[in-house]
Amino acid sequence: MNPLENIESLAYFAPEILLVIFAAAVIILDLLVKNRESEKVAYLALVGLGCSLVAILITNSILGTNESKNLFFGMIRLDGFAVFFKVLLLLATAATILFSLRSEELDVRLKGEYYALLLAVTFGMFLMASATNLLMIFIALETVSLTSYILAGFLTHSPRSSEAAFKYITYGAVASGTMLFGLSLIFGMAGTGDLATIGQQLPALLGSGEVTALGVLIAITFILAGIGYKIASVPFHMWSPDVYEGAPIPITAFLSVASKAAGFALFLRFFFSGFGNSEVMQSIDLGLLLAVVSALTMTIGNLAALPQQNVKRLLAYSSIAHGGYLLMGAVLLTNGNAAIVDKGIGAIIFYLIVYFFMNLGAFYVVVLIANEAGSEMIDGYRGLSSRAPLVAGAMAIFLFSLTGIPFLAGFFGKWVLFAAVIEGKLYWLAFVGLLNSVVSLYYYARIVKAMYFETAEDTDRLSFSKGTFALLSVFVVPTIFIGLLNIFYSLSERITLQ
Amino acid sequence: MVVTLIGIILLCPLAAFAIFALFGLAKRSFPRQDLLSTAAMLVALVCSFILLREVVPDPEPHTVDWISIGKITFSMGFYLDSVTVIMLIVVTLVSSLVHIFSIGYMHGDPRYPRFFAYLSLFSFSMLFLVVSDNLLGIYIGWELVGLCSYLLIGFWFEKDSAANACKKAFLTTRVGDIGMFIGMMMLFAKFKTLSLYDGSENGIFTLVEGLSGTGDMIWLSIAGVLIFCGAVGKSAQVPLHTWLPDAMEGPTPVSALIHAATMVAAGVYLTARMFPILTPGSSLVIAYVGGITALVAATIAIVRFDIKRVLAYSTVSQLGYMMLAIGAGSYVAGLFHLTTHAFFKALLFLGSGSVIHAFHAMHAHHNDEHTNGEEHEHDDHSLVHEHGSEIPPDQDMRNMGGLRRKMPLTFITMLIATLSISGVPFIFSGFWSKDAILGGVLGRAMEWNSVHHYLLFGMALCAAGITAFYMFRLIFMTFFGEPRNQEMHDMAHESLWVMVVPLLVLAILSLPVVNKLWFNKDYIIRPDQPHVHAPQHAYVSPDTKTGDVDFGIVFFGISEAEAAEDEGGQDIGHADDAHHAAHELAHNIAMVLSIIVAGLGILLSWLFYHRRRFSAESVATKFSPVYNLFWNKYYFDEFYDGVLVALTVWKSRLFAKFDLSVVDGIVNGVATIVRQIFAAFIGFFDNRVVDGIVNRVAEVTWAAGGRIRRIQTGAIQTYLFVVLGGIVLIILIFRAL
Amino acid sequence: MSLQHYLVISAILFSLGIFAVLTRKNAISILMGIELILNSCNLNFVAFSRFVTPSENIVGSEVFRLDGQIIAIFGIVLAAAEAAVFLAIILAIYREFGSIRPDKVDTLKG
Amino acid sequence: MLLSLMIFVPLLGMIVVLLLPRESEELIKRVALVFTLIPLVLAVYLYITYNQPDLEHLWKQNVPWIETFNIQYHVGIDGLSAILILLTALLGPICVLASWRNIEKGIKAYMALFLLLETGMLGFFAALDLFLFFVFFEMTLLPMYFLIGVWGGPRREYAAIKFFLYTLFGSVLMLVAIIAVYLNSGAPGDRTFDIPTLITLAGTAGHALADPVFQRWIFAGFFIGFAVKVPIFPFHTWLPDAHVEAPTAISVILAGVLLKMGTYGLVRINMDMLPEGMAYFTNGVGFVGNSLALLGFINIVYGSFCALAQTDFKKLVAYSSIGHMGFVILGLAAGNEVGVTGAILQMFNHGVISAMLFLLVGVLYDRAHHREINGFGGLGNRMPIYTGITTLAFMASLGLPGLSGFIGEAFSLLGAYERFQVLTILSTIGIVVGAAYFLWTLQRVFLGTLNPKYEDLPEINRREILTLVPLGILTIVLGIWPHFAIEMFSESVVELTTKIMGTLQASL
Repeated sequence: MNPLENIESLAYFAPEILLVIFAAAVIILDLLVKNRESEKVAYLALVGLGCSLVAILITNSILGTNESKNLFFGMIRLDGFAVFFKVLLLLATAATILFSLRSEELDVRLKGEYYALLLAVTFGMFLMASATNLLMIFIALETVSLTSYILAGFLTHSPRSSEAAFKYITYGAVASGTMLFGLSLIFGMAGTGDLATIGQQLPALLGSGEVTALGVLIAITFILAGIGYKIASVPFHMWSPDVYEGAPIPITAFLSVASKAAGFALFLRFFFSGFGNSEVMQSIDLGLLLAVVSALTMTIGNLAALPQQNVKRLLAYSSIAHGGYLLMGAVLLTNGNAAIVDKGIGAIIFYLIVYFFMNLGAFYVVVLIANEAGSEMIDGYRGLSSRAPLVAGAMAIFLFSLTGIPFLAGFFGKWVLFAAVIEGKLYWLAFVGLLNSVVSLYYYARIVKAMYFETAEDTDRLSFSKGTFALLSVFVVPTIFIGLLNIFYSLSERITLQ
Repeated sequence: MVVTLIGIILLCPLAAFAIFALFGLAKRSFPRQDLLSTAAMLVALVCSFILLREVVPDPEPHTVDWISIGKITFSMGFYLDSVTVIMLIVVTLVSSLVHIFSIGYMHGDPRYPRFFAYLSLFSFSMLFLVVSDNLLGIYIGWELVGLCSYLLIGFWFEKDSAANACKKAFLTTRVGDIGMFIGMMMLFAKFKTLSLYDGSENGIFTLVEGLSGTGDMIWLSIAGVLIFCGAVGKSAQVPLHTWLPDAMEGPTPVSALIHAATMVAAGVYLTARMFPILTPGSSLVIAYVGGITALVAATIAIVRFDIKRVLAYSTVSQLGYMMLAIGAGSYVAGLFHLTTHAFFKALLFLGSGSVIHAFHAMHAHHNDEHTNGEEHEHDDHSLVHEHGSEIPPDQDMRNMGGLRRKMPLTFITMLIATLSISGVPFIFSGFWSKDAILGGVLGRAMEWNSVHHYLLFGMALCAAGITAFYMFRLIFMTFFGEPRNQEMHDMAHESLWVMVVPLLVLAILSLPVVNKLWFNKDYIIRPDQPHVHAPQHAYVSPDTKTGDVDFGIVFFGISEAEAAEDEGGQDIGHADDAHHAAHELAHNIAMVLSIIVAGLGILLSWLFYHRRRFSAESVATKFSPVYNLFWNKYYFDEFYDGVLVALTVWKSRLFAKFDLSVVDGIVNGVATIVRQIFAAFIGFFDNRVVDGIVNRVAEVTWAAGGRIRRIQTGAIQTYLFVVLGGIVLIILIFRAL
Repeated sequence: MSLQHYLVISAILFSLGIFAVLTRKNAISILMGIELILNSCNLNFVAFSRFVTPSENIVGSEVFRLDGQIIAIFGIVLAAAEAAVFLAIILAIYREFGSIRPDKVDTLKG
Repeated sequence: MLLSLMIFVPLLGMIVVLLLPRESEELIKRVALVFTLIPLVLAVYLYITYNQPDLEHLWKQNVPWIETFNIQYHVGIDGLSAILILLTALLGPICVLASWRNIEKGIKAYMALFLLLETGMLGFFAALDLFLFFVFFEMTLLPMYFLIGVWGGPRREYAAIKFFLYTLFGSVLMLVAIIAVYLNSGAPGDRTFDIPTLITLAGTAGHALADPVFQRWIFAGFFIGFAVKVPIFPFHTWLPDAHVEAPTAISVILAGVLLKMGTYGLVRINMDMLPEGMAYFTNGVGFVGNSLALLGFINIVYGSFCALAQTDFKKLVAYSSIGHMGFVILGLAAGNEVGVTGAILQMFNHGVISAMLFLLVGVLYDRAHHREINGFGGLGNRMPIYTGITTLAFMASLGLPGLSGFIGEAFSLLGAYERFQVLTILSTIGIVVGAAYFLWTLQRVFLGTLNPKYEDLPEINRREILTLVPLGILTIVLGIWPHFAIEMFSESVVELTTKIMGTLQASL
């Protein structure tokens, strides 16, 4: 399938274009409306997301199943994989906007560009999910990063927020710089930026000895620094606890779900189309490398989460750990057997669906408690079961789902992952993962304990609006039922990378 | 017909108990529980007598499949032969009499109805045990009577002594029962069934004949002995006899019914039932246990002052006799003594009961009687029971004396019983049964000319003498001489008729003529012992069954020779003269000797305790070591409490500690290793010590978390350093690979 | 000059950048370090584009493809954008912490 | 169909309870009672009809659930599961009644969780799909965690999390085993979780599942998972804590049903699906060959002695149930008809008896507010009915013939003796010690002089009697005529044991 040229591509690029247009529209509207009514801005942003969603579905239907188009001379590719991630990211953004509407810590005056930035970052993530060229990869990554820096530091007059932004950008800049260096090396080896071409040429070059395995290793490790920092994998995870803690909670939620998801999209596509050829992976034992990284990521994430007192920070570490679980699936990409590779991708995608609901749900509860009880600390959750039974119940469900207790979605997500990993004969990795999920119970249970087994200092009931519960149920219901329905499994089965 | 009758016999007492239980749940009690239970027993008694004529020589068991899994079937059923009927009658008879006696004796007790309910439950269990045709059924009844004995010994549970005694009784017998159960397991493993008689040719008794070879014999002997262990426990044989004297803490009627006449005799009954599977080996063990018990218990009895304890030890010793008899192959003699003993011992107990009751006027009633302060101090509720608690005054023979004028009827009846147990010739049943045993043992001794049996005979003889001595000591101290405690004496009075009538009935039953009912010629057929043969050196033909007296002699004056003829005829056919000669001789000698020792015993105790020709005290001091040995009951209790019980408690404590320290300790060890692993790649150590698995592992992982936190310094440049360090590390490591 | 020379230079630049980022006690110099890193990458791209990327033959004349150069240009643009954002954030930091020493900014930790 | 109804009626009840206002406590209790009574009624109907071929369709259901992994919602019953379902359904309403008065706070949440728990238990016993099996197995965890953690005693948090972590740890290993079984059950296309299918596959020679070595590993995985639940030494230390802290009704469920889930799993999976593995661990050859029986023996003796040393009434009962579960393990290890029958009977009977015991402890605790055995004394005079029932329960528990407790123990031992003479004979120590600690407790609590502190301790009331009587009757009836229970599962047992024995013969 030869790549389309620019004009042809535009049709398929409609979702992204719409996002950009609405981003601009949001800014303009923000200038027009008065501060009081600045909700309108948010709703406009939501409308934009809606339009974009529609566009995505249309393009998808045009595309047809298991088809794919290379747009803009092969700069980006539109396929089922990309579509899935776009939808997921879109929903994540929508959720973030809704959170932000309910979050009290966000400054009212600045809403306009805030939503514009959200749309922009979504745009960048769309590109991340579909980039197939080194240049586009870099651009996408930077777009996302730059906007996220600003969002993370969005709370003016909040030292924590500024510090978060500062650390984030310093860390991000270095990481992406390193990555760019790695990209340049790859570019040098293959003489082209097109991933597919690189994938074809590298083996030959390795064979002919023009390129040494060490060179490839160095390049990949550098690139890993960039991608690893996006998905917060050890040893590139250290920014995330601080940033998550400092950033406004909706942004934390957004980063922990959307930017992680986008990172994985990029990760999978890059390694699969770039180094999909197993010879290259064998030459540098990429499988083992990823396996070790994943094992360390989940272990360290879980262990560091144990003593946390700040729920945001605890969830930050927990999301590091979950990144580790997801990496287990990524390890399977290095497996020679195509069936298992597909299983790996399917597992990651299914887990992301589950993770989307349970993690966002948990963060939403954090938002609510921060608003009502005014605390992000575990102590602030004491006796919540009596003060806000429904919210507490929802939180308990999210947390146990994150632990992976059966009949909650999290269990099925883990189930799919571990089944795939064991089928890939990575028993030790599966075992490490399982032990980790036992450990993770311990810190999730601490929150549950605070909510249910301990009593609050002030026992007045917290009141929430109907809308709050509606939004909450949007996350609770899937967290209970996703695993019990077949469609999501078959969906995740269908999505593959060519 | 048979089934219906047995059904009635079993259900009546059970119903009596059930009614009590149901009313109890409804928080009230049936108006006249005493009459209800008594009536139930009387009905059962009548039925038993009707059953007497239902007995057929070689009956079929009436069974139903109780449990059936695949090929294996456990059946439950009744087996009605002469022995069963005899036991039925003995049990129902004594039980009914005790019921009646209790109406008077227990009158005014706050838990009066419950007492009768328990008696009914006991009677049911005992009867069930007797009629069962299979080991499982016997075991069930076996344990149930144990339970009832537990409940009844502890009837006045406010007394710590009673509370301890009942627990002791249950546990001690349970130890024996375990042996019995293991024996059952062995039999089951071998035969795949537990029913003894089975029409379809696969009951244990039919199967056991199939066994052959020494290996089988050893195995069978072990099984036999193990089953006998149950009997040792229940029938209070050495070394498990210690619970029976303590059991006297229970109300006296209970002692009469359970701990003299019926339950303790169940052991003998069991051994008799298992007669066919006994081998020479197991028989000898049984005989020795019986002999030793007879002697030891008798000697202990000499020095007791508590009237009930004297009787208790005499019971133990008499049970020893019965065991001895069965061990020595004198099947019929054993059962004969069982029945006679049941009556006269029950009589003795009830008599003593009436004496005790007579003294009660001056005491407040039982249950608040012994619960005074100083007993409260040592109710430390330890598993180690304190025993030999000081004798309650109304049971102390040293407070009695000269009662024969006060309570003539009691005196007469008890005298009859005493004469009977002491084996005073010809008009008392005890004499005949005891003589039968002695003759049987001596007979086998002479026939097999085995040293063992001569020795056993010796023991039995001594025991007989001693029995006569201490029984008359009891009589003299209680009824003769001058009252030692005047006020108590003045209070004493003849008992109510409800209490006296049973005494009279039992007294009549202690006369031999009554026992003629069933101990006439070959009413009881001694079952075949396929594996017991006279040893080679014996001078009689190997396959001859031996060892029984024929009660034709006793009741119908048939000459010895004829008796021998009959007995021979009872055999497989050829009787030979040597064999007869042995038996004539044995019986003559045994009879003469037993009369002599009995006479001696009585004479001595007359000299000691009536004429006061010698003083017991001086003798006691002269032979103080022996005396102490007797007085301390050969230190059995001390041994058990000091060693066994203490050991158990200690072990349990140990285990509990183990649970806390070691098991968790192991896990802690694991935890330490886990910690090492974390430390290895995190680079720190955690030295805190915590116990408990979960919080330990938690601590460890937790600490690991803490370590990781330390890396998270908050300084951005550290983070960047980690990033680049990570990159370099990865490259270096995977370069090497 | 051969490819190696360029690569060596860019490697030196990169290392200097890393060094600056790790050691400087001033946010601005960290920013400069980052710029060094990015520029080393740009240099790489251009060099590779010149030496490695195969030239195409269009109507007889040899034409060089400019993939690398284009990437470099985008790199410069993004670097500029990054610098802008970075400086803005440094301002915020200075406002909140009264200092731009990176090691002073460590309230979030553990 | 009816089976599914039975399983999910409590869940429905939970929803109903959640919809009720929290103030109307009486209503909530009644609703909960009703929704626990429905399964009981169905269970009774099941008992009547379970072996009528024309009604079998009522008691099984098989609909596809997650096709991607070929997971089915497959429930059905055989004798074994039927009897345990019966037990669960019976204990349900009893526990609701037992919680009637002594749950002070949050009765609504309590009942809701309890109903969820019941669904989990019923589903577990009915599940015939390995995945479903596991899901239900874990489903009982959450409610239990909250029930102990929220309504428990002083150290409830510790006990709850300990229980949770232990079971989770066990189930993690089980999960690995399950996945392994699934992956080896066939080519990627036709892999299955269907237990009956898997059993047949494991039986067909040459199939991957039939491979002895594979089966050994899988056996180990499942075994540890279940061993934590049973609990088998040394995984037992969570049990005393959980029991001591849990409220009465929850202790009842814990001892009555949850422990049985472990042993049920052993029979359903380890024995039925993995006969090779079973043979390997019970063939009596060497240490490994005796390991299962050895564990049973250790449980019996160890549990009994620990119980002997306790002074906390509830802890004593808890340890006693460790001992009694030992008989189950021993009987299962025997693998012959008598042994397995004994084991299964013991499961059911221990369920009933321990339930009684914990209810009784609860009755006493509600009155005296402590459980220190030595702190009582002479209660026999004060509360005769209570004493009577307690004596009955104790006697049943110490294996007095004529009461149901005896038959299970006796048969387990009878069966085990054929295979493991020495261990069985040693195990009989447990019987004596069992008698010892129960009688000693009886003496310390009920006999002797009445402790003046409890002069006016109220006698057990009608509601409490109502909870105890059915169990008491069951104890007596099954003691007299165990056939009522045995006839349900004898066929299954014969089938199972013939398989096991055959495998043993082959392996030796």
